[in-house]
Amino acid sequence: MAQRIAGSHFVFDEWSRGSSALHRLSPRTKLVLFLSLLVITAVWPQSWLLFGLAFALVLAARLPLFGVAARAALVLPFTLVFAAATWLSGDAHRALALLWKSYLSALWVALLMATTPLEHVLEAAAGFGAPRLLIDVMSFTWRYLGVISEQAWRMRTAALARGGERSFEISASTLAVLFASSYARAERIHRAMASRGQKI
Amino acid sequence: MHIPDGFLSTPVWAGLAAVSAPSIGVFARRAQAGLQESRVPLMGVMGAFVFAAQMVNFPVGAGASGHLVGSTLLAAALGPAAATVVMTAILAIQALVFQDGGLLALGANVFNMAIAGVLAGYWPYRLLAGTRARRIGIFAGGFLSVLVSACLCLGQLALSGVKMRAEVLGLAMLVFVITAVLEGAITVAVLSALERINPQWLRVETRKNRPVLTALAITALLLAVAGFMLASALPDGLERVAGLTGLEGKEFHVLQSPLPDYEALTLENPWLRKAGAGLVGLSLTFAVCLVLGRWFVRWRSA
Amino acid sequence: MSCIVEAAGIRFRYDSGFEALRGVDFRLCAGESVAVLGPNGSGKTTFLLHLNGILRGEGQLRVCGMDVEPRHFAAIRRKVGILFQDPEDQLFRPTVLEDVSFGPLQAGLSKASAETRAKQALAQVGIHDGWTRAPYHLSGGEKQRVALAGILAVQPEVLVLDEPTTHLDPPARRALLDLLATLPQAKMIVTHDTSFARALCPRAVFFESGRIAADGPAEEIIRRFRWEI
Amino acid sequence: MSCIVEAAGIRFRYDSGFEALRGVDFRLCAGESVAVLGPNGSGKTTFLLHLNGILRGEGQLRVCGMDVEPRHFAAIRRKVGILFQDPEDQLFRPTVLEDVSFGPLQAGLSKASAETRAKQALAQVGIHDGWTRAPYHLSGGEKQRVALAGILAVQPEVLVLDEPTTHLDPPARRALLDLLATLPQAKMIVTHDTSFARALCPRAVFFESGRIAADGPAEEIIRRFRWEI
Ligand SMILES: Nc1ncnc2c1ncn2[C@@H]1O[C@H](COP(=O)(O)OP(=O)(O)OP(=O)(O)O)[C@@H](O)[C@H]1O
Ligand SMILES: Nc1ncnc2c1ncn2[C@@H]1O[C@H](COP(=O)(O)OP(=O)(O)OP(=O)(O)O)[C@@H](O)[C@H]1O
Ligand SMILES: [Mg+2]
Ligand SMILES: [Mg+2]
Repeated sequence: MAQRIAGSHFVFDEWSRGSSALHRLSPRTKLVLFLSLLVITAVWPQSWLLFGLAFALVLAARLPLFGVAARAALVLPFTLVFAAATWLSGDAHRALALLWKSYLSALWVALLMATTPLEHVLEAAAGFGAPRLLIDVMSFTWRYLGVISEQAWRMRTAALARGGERSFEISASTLAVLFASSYARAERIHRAMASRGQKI
Repeated sequence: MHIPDGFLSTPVWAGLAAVSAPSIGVFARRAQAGLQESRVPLMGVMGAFVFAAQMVNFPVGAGASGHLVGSTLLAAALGPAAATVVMTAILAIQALVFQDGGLLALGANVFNMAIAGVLAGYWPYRLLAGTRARRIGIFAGGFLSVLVSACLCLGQLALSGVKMRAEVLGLAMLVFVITAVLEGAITVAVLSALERINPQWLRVETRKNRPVLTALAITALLLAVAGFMLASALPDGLERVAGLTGLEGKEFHVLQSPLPDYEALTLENPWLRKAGAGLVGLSLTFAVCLVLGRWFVRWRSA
Repeated sequence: MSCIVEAAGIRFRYDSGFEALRGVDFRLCAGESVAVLGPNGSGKTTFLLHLNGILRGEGQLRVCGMDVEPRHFAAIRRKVGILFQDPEDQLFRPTVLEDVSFGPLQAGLSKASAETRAKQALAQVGIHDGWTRAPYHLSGGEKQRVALAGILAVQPEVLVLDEPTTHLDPPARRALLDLLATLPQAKMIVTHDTSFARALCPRAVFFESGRIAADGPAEEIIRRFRWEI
Repeated sequence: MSCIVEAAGIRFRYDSGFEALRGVDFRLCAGESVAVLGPNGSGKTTFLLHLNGILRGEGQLRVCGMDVEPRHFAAIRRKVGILFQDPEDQLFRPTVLEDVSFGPLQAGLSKASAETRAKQALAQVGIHDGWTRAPYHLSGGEKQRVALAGILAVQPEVLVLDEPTTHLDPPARRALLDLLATLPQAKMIVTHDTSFARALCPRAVFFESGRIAADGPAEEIIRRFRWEI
C-alpha cells in the first residue's frame, strides 16, 4: 500500500557534509556554476565532452563515483521511455542525445546536491530572489518528509498486521487519517515555534 | 510526467521558466497576504504529506495500482495560491534530491503541475463545492488537473522536437486518461473520508470575483488544449510558430550586434538560433510577467 | 514441544544499510509471558515486526507451526496481534468503532457481529461510549486503549505489545495490568517500565545491539543490567 | 511574594465545544519544582499551553509579573521554556545547531552569539559534537536532549516539561533526571511516572476533569489518589 522512503534517499545528506574544495566553495557560487553547466549541456551539441569534467569533479570532491553515477541514473526510466518512442519514429540520433543529455544534466544536479547541504542550496536560492515563503515551505517539507512517510508506512503495516488486504477504500481512509494527523502535527510544530519566541 | 533536463529545447524551458518564476512570486505573495504565521508549518507539513501520499498505492484490480498526485486535494485544503506554492516546493525537492524532473525544466514542470494543474483542479471544485454536484466537482478537479498537466507536458515535448508516432501518442493519451480518472476517483474518496473526520479542513472560498485567477485558469486550460493540438498537428511546431510570427528574422538581428565574432557560427548553427529566439521570448515574457505582477499587486492593495 | 514462536539466527538490515538485527534466537511457548527489554535502538521493534512478516530478514522463523512466508501471512496475522509503539500509527480508520471492528471484518465476520466484537473489546479496555469519535482527537492514553482494543477484537493467539503503557495514567496502567493478567494468550511485552514487566512476566529477554544478550528470569535480568527505573 | 506563575480561575473550551479547563487556580514561585499529575484527558497539556499564551481562555493569568497578553508574548516566551511531548515536533530546523540557536536568534541575538549560546546549551545536555547532524539521524533520547537544549538556550526562568520520559530507556531516564536536578530554574513537570516526579519535585498538583483537585507534598498526593505506578 505504501512504499517506504528508503534511507538511501538521504544519502546526499551524508555526502554533502564532506570537506573537499568543492564542498567548501560558497553555495551561491556552486549554484551559479552548476546552473551554467546545465545551460551549456542544454545548448551545446558536443556537450557530451563534459562527461569527463563531471567524473573528474566527483573524484575531486572525494565522492563515491559509482554512488553518484547511480543517483543520476534515477533519471533513466523516464528518459528510456521517450528515447524508445523517438527511436521508433526513426530518429536514432536524437534518441541517443536525449539519453546522454538528461543523464549528464542529472549528474550536475547530483554533484551540486552531493557537495552542498540542501539548506545551503535553499539559502543560496533565497539570496538570488526566490520567494522566502517557498524556501521556508521547502525546508519544512524536507524536514518532515521522512517523518510522515515513515508514518504512512507504519499505518499500512498496522493495517496488514490486523489482516487488512490491499484495498482502494482502506488506502483512501488511511490517507484521510494521515492528513488529519499531519494537520495536528503542523499545529504542534507551530506551537513549538511560537513557544520559542518566533517573531510574528 | 516530470520532464528531465535535456528534453526541452532552450526556448521552451527558458520561456516557461520565465513564465513560472514570476508567477510563483505572485502566488507566494498572495498566499502570504493574510497568512497567519501558523500557515508556514502547515504548508510545509502538507508538502511532506503529499510526498508521502504519492507513495501510497491504490489498488484498482488486476494487480494494477495508482497513486494520488494531490493538486486538487491541496487546493481544497489550502486554497489555490498556497497549493501552488506547496506543489512548487514538492517539485523543486523532487528535482534536487530525487532526480525526478530536471532543474532547468523545473519552470516547465512547475507550470504544468503546480500552476496549470492546481488551477485546473481547483476551479471545478470551487464552482461545484457548494452545490449538490459536489462530488462531480471534486472528480472533475482531479481529472482535469492530471489531464491538463499531461497534455501540457506532451505539447512541450513535441514543441521541443521530441517526435512521437501517432500510435505511441495515442497510447500515451490513453495512459494519461486512465491516470486522470484514477486521480479523480482517489481525490473523491480521500476528500469524502476527510469530510467525515472534520469538514472544517476543506475550504470553500466565500469571497467572490477574482478575475485574475479566473483568467489564469482559463488561459491554462486553453494553453493545454492548444499545446496538445499543436503538438499533434505540427511535429516541428516551434519553427513554424517562429516563422509565422517573424521571430526567425528578428532574432538574428538581436544576436548579431553584441556577438559579431560568432556571426558565422550563428548563421550556421540552428541550435544557437533557437537559443537566441528563446532568449528573446524569455525577456519578453519576463517583462510581461513583471508588468502583470506589479499591476496585480497594486490592484490587490487598492 | 509445540512452541508459538521459534526464531533462529534472524538477521535484518534496513535499506539505509544499518544492520538492526544481527542473529536473534528466541522461543516462546503457549501461555508464556516474556518481557522484552533493552536500550533505545537495540532492535526490539524491528524484531517484533518480523513475527508476522511485515519485515523479512534472513534466518529461520516459525510462528504457530507455520513458516513466515507470504502464503501463510493471512493466517499468521490472525494469530499474532501486534500493538505498535505509537498508537497514532495504528488508528487508521475515521472513527473509533470502525477502527476496532476493522480486524474482525477482515477476518470475514459480518458487519453486525464485527461491531459486537469491537464493542466487547472496547469495554475490556474501559471504553464504554464515544464510539463515533475520531481517533485523532483523543488524548494519548485514550488512543492507546483504542489501539489495544483493535488487537483484542481479533482474538489472537499471541499478543505482542510494543511499549503499551507509555501514555497511560497509573490507574489505566493498573487496569491494563489486570486485564493482561486475565488473558490466557501468550504475550511478548516490549517495555522500559520494569515494574510493569516484572508484574506480568516471569521471564525476560534483553536486547543489545541487534542480539539477545540475555534470557532468563525477569528479576535477575533487571538486576544484572541495572535496568531498574 | 513574587511568583513566577499566578493563575486564577482559568477556563478553556476547545473549538469542538469540549470544556477542557474549568477553573484552574495555581501558583508557582521561583526555584520551585512541581509535578503535574492527573488522569488522561484531565487538561494538563491544555493548561501548559496557556502559560505562554498559545491557548487563551478566561481567567486571570500572570507570568513573571506580566499579564499574558499579546503585547507581552515575546517577553513571556523568553521566560517560559516549554518542552512538548513529541520531540519530533520541536526539532523543525535542518540541523541540530540551527535548531538550538532558533530561540536566541528570534530574541534578537546576532548569529555568532546565538550559536555560542546554542553550543553552551548543547554542552549542558551533554552533546559536544555532531552539531551539523540532521534531526532525523538522532535517536529518541538524543532528540529529547536537543529539544531540551533548544529550550535552555533561551535561558528561561521556568521550565515546563510535558511527559519528558516517555520512550526513554532506564539509563537515559536516569541521565535526564540527573540533568534536570542540576538546572536551577523553576520547573513544572507533567508526568505519569510517579517515581520520576517524586525524585525531582517536593510538591505536586493533581488535575481532575479540568480543575486542580489537590495541591501539596508530592508524597501525600501520590498516596491520596493511589497514583503509585
Ligand atoms: N526505517 C528505518 N531505516 C533505517 N534504520 C532504522 C529504521 N527503523 C529503525 N532503524 C534503526 O534500527 C535500530 C533499531 O531500531 P528499533 O526501532 O528496532 O529499536 P528499539 O529497540 O525498538 O528502540 P526503542 O526502545 O527506542 O523503541 C535503530 O538504531 C534505528 O535507528
Ligand atoms: N484540539 C482539540 N480539540 C478538541 N478537544 C481536545 C483537543 N485537544 C485536546 N482535547 C480534549 O481536551 C481534553 C484535555 O486534553 P489534554 O491533552 O489537556 O489532556 P492531558 O491531561 O494532557 O491528558 P494526557 O495525560 O493523556 O496527555 C481531552 O479530553 C481531549 O480529548
Ligand atoms: Mg521500539
Ligand atoms: Mg498531555
